[in-house]
Amino acid sequence: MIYLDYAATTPLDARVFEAMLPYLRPDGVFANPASTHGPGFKARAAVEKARAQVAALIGAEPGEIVWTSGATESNNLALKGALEFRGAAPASKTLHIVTSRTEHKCVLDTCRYLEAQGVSGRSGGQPVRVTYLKPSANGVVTPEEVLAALTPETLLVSLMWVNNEIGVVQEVERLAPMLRERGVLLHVDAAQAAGKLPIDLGRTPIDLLSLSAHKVYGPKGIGALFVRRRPRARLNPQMHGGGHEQGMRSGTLATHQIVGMGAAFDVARTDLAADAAHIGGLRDALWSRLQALPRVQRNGGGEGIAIAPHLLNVSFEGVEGESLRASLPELAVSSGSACSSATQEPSYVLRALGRDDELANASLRFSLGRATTAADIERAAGLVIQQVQWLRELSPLWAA
Amino acid sequence: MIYLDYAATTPLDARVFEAMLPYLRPDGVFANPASTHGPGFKARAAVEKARAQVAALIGAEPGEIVWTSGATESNNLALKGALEFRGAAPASKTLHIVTSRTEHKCVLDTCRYLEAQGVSGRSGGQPVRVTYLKPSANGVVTPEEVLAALTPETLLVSLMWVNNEIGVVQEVERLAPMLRERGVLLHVDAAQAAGKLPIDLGRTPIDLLSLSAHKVYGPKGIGALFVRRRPRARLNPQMHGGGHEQGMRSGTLATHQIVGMGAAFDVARTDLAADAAHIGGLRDALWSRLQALPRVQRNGGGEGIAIAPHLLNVSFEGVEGESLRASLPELAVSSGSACSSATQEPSYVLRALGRDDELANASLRFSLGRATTAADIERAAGLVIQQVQWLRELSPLWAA
Amino acid sequence: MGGLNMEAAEMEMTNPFAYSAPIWQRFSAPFRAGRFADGTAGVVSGQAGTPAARSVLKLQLQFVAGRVADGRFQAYGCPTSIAVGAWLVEWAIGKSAAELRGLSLAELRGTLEIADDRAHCAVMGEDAVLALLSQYQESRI
Amino acid sequence: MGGLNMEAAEMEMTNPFAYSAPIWQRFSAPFRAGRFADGTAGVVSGQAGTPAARSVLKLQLQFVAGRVADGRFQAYGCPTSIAVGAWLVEWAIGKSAAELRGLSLAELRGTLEIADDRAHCAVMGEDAVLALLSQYQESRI
Ligand SMILES: Cc1ncc(COP(=O)(O)O)c(C=O)c1O
Ligand SMILES: Cc1ncc(COP(=O)(O)O)c(C=O)c1O
Repeated sequence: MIYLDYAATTPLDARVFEAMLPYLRPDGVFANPASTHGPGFKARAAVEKARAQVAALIGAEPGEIVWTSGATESNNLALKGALEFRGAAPASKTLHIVTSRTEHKCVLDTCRYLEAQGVSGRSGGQPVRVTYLKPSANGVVTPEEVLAALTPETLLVSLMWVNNEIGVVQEVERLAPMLRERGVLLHVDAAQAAGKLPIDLGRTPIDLLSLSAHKVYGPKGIGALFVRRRPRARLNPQMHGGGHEQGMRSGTLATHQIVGMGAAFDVARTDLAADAAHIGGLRDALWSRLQALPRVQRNGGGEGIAIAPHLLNVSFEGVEGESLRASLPELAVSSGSACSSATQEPSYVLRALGRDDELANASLRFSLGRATTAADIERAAGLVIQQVQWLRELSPLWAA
Repeated sequence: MIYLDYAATTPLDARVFEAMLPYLRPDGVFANPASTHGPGFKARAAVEKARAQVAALIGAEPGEIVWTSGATESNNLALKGALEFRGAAPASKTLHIVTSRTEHKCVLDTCRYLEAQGVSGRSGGQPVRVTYLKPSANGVVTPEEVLAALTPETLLVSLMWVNNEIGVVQEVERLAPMLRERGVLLHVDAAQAAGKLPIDLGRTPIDLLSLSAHKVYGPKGIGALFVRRRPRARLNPQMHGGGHEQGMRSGTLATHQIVGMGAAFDVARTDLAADAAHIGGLRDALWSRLQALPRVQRNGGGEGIAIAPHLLNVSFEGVEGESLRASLPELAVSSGSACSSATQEPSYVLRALGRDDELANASLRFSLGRATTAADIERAAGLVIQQVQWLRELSPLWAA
Repeated sequence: MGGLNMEAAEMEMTNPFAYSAPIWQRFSAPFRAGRFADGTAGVVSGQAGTPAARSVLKLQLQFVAGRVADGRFQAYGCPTSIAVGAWLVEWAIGKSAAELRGLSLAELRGTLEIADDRAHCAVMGEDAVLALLSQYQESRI
Repeated sequence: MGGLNMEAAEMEMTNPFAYSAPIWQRFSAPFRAGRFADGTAGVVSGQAGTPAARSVLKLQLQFVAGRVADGRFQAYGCPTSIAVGAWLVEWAIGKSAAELRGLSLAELRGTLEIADDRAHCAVMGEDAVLALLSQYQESRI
């Protein structure tokens, strides 16, 4: 089995696994980090160390990191929390969000929910309106397009840094100061960017930024939301309870998970450049090899468009998607995101880029990782080429 | 260090740790359970096995288990989800909840949030009213008291099975059919009940029931909500995204965490009776020993009132709480719940039972677990007796 | 997987998608895929399905003395539709046109264990056979 | 922890609550806790604080020839207030009443490293000394 689905999730890095063990072992540091006794303080110290490690990768302060159960929760918290906080203010006009059609489902679904429900508040509900920007065929939504969509009611822009299906890098670093100037909040889903690209929130005035550990060789089920302190981004909590995490997110802190995320982000910081070189190099090699096939199209990117090093999305003309995937059982790849692959619908991201249903369906997302080898790539490319050729030959419609 | 804070959190059971390892190891089963490829299906199978294990402990069907990040999230989802679902119906009257003053903070905070914000919906917001029943001095809220609080607007009753500070067992088994008859939903926070008492949802018509793994020797950061299928309890999701968990809770499933919860609940099912006998026996021994001290009071319970086997809450007259705790650094115990111990405020649960601030503050919650030994109890009792005597001697107010 | 000469056991192992065994087997190693050389004597074709529906099946049967002596199929579509093509050719060999007319959708679905949500693949197979038979009628081989 | 004769290192280890070292040390092993036997010659007392505020401190100093020869304290309250009692007795020994009057809150807080949120414990200590001095005045030992 060749695993090329690192964008869906990664294995634990061995260093992360080792870091977690002392907090998982039956005889380890297991106390509740909120407990005020020796073992509790010890757990708390581990949580705070991890907070600093996560902050360090993105140029933030530890106090700006709020633990969540993953980027899905971070995105939900950022959007709902910011709108609800603002909704509590007297002004009762519509709240407006600008986002793009190629965001992750958890952003889009949250937006749709907000559109449908509005935001509740003491003074009754407040309606929410959302603009879903259509990217160009290359996958990019330019800062200028975002600015053009702003209205006086726009409270927040949500734009992902790196798209999880095609890897396109949005120009959030250029966008951020423009929005800051205009007093509009910027939320960035960086689940696929962290550990792949340098991120420095000390220089880039993003207000809210979502992170997930399991995309960065950390454990599944833990994530974080960066909430800027200066100027302070204000949120209403979405999980109520004991008032953990400065009141922004209640629930017992999962020490081993948090320690794992910290270790993963620490490793990512150390290895960032080496990882990018290694993974990006193999990704480019894979794309070169696949071009031995006629009529293959790379999805996203193009002249002057940055693509994250771990992603390659290719459409294969003349083959049907389900058979393509079924013909590659030794290859763990994905069509679209893991979330939507169960539904077998063609990727909404590729369709937003203008691909027709058929071609969107006949696409594979290859995502590479730390453990990927040149031999993996060679073998994967060989299999794909062989199977695409075979399926094309089998097709009564194919004319080479 | 003697750990007597199992109600705050437990270590992993060795069997749980072993069960988790294959899903954590860098070379283990790490794929995204939502991915439609071989490794993904393998992860998915582990998730479904765990779902059946959790269901088995509480007499539910696997399809009635929704994974969450813990009981805090389960409680939030149950309350907000049920109200929001009902709020979407045309009737625009007030929604009424009945709960008790001694619920966990995450239930109380969620209720306060709902009171403040109401429930949003297409047709504007709907107000929410909450009745907080005061328990008797023994900690009990009787089914009759709950019934007396119902109004035609009551949508839901939320009552915890076992209180996390005093261990009092509420008569939810008697209450459930009464509410079913009246068409009122029953949500039960069973975070401290699962694995401690037999639970059979096949016989007890509870609609929604919250669970947490880390109170039952499973990992922190994973929990579940039981959502009854027949008759179907309907919820609006509170975490939007890829539509995992039948659309009720989005977010990548954390396989290792889920496997850990499954294993923990499986062990709890096997060991339930033995655990209760062992732990309850030691708890009773501790209480006997502590009564060597004059003027100590047990909090909660009394004639005919069941107390979960793992909990003992005692107030020590004549000593100041902070010094009492500081004088026992070898003892990991808690005053009140872990969540509120940081604030150093006297327990709201003990105050709801009628204890004054001073006595509430001079209380210790001893919670015992699988690894607790008779020697631990002997030593803990000795230390507590010694230090209480010492602090009383030191006090200019104490007259023995 | 025409190009991968896998053993049955290995094939099973590599069917993670829960296709039925008869579908997976024919999809993985379809016999008689392809088409006859142009001008091969006695060959009649039939095609069904549309590219828009992402399913097209083309059958070719070679009649010798009124009976199917050999056959080929081509398919564009999901594994089930490919398996339908492979099975139909296999099934057709040795039969007369009249016997081909007796194709039972129930048998086709039963043999390949085609689930309800893929019933259209079986129907496409039947359509292809019917199209072939009407060409056979015309060509009066 | 009167009853636990712990070594300093072990004491440190068991101070998980981040009390300052001088507070923790005096709380863990307070010298001169208790009170003089009734009728002991030359003993003057001073008390401050209230049970409602969960802090009461009682000092007893034994004056011999105008100077403090020995002392005792009792406290009901947090570790900081207990440490304040222990420190005051220690500090008082050898001093005259006039010198006791020179008690500096800043020195008390500085020596024990009392944080702002516990400043009231230091104030209670000062109040207890003042109460004692006024009793001393009255008793004119
Ligand atoms: C861009 C992006 N955002 C959000 C998520 C959701 O993250 P999580 O799985 O941690 O909930 C993912 C991955 O699933 C992602 O790729
Ligand atoms: C009764 C009760 N409910 C809810 C919770 C919260 O559970 P979790 O820590 O899994 O969020 C706890 C423990 O913290 C609890 O004891």
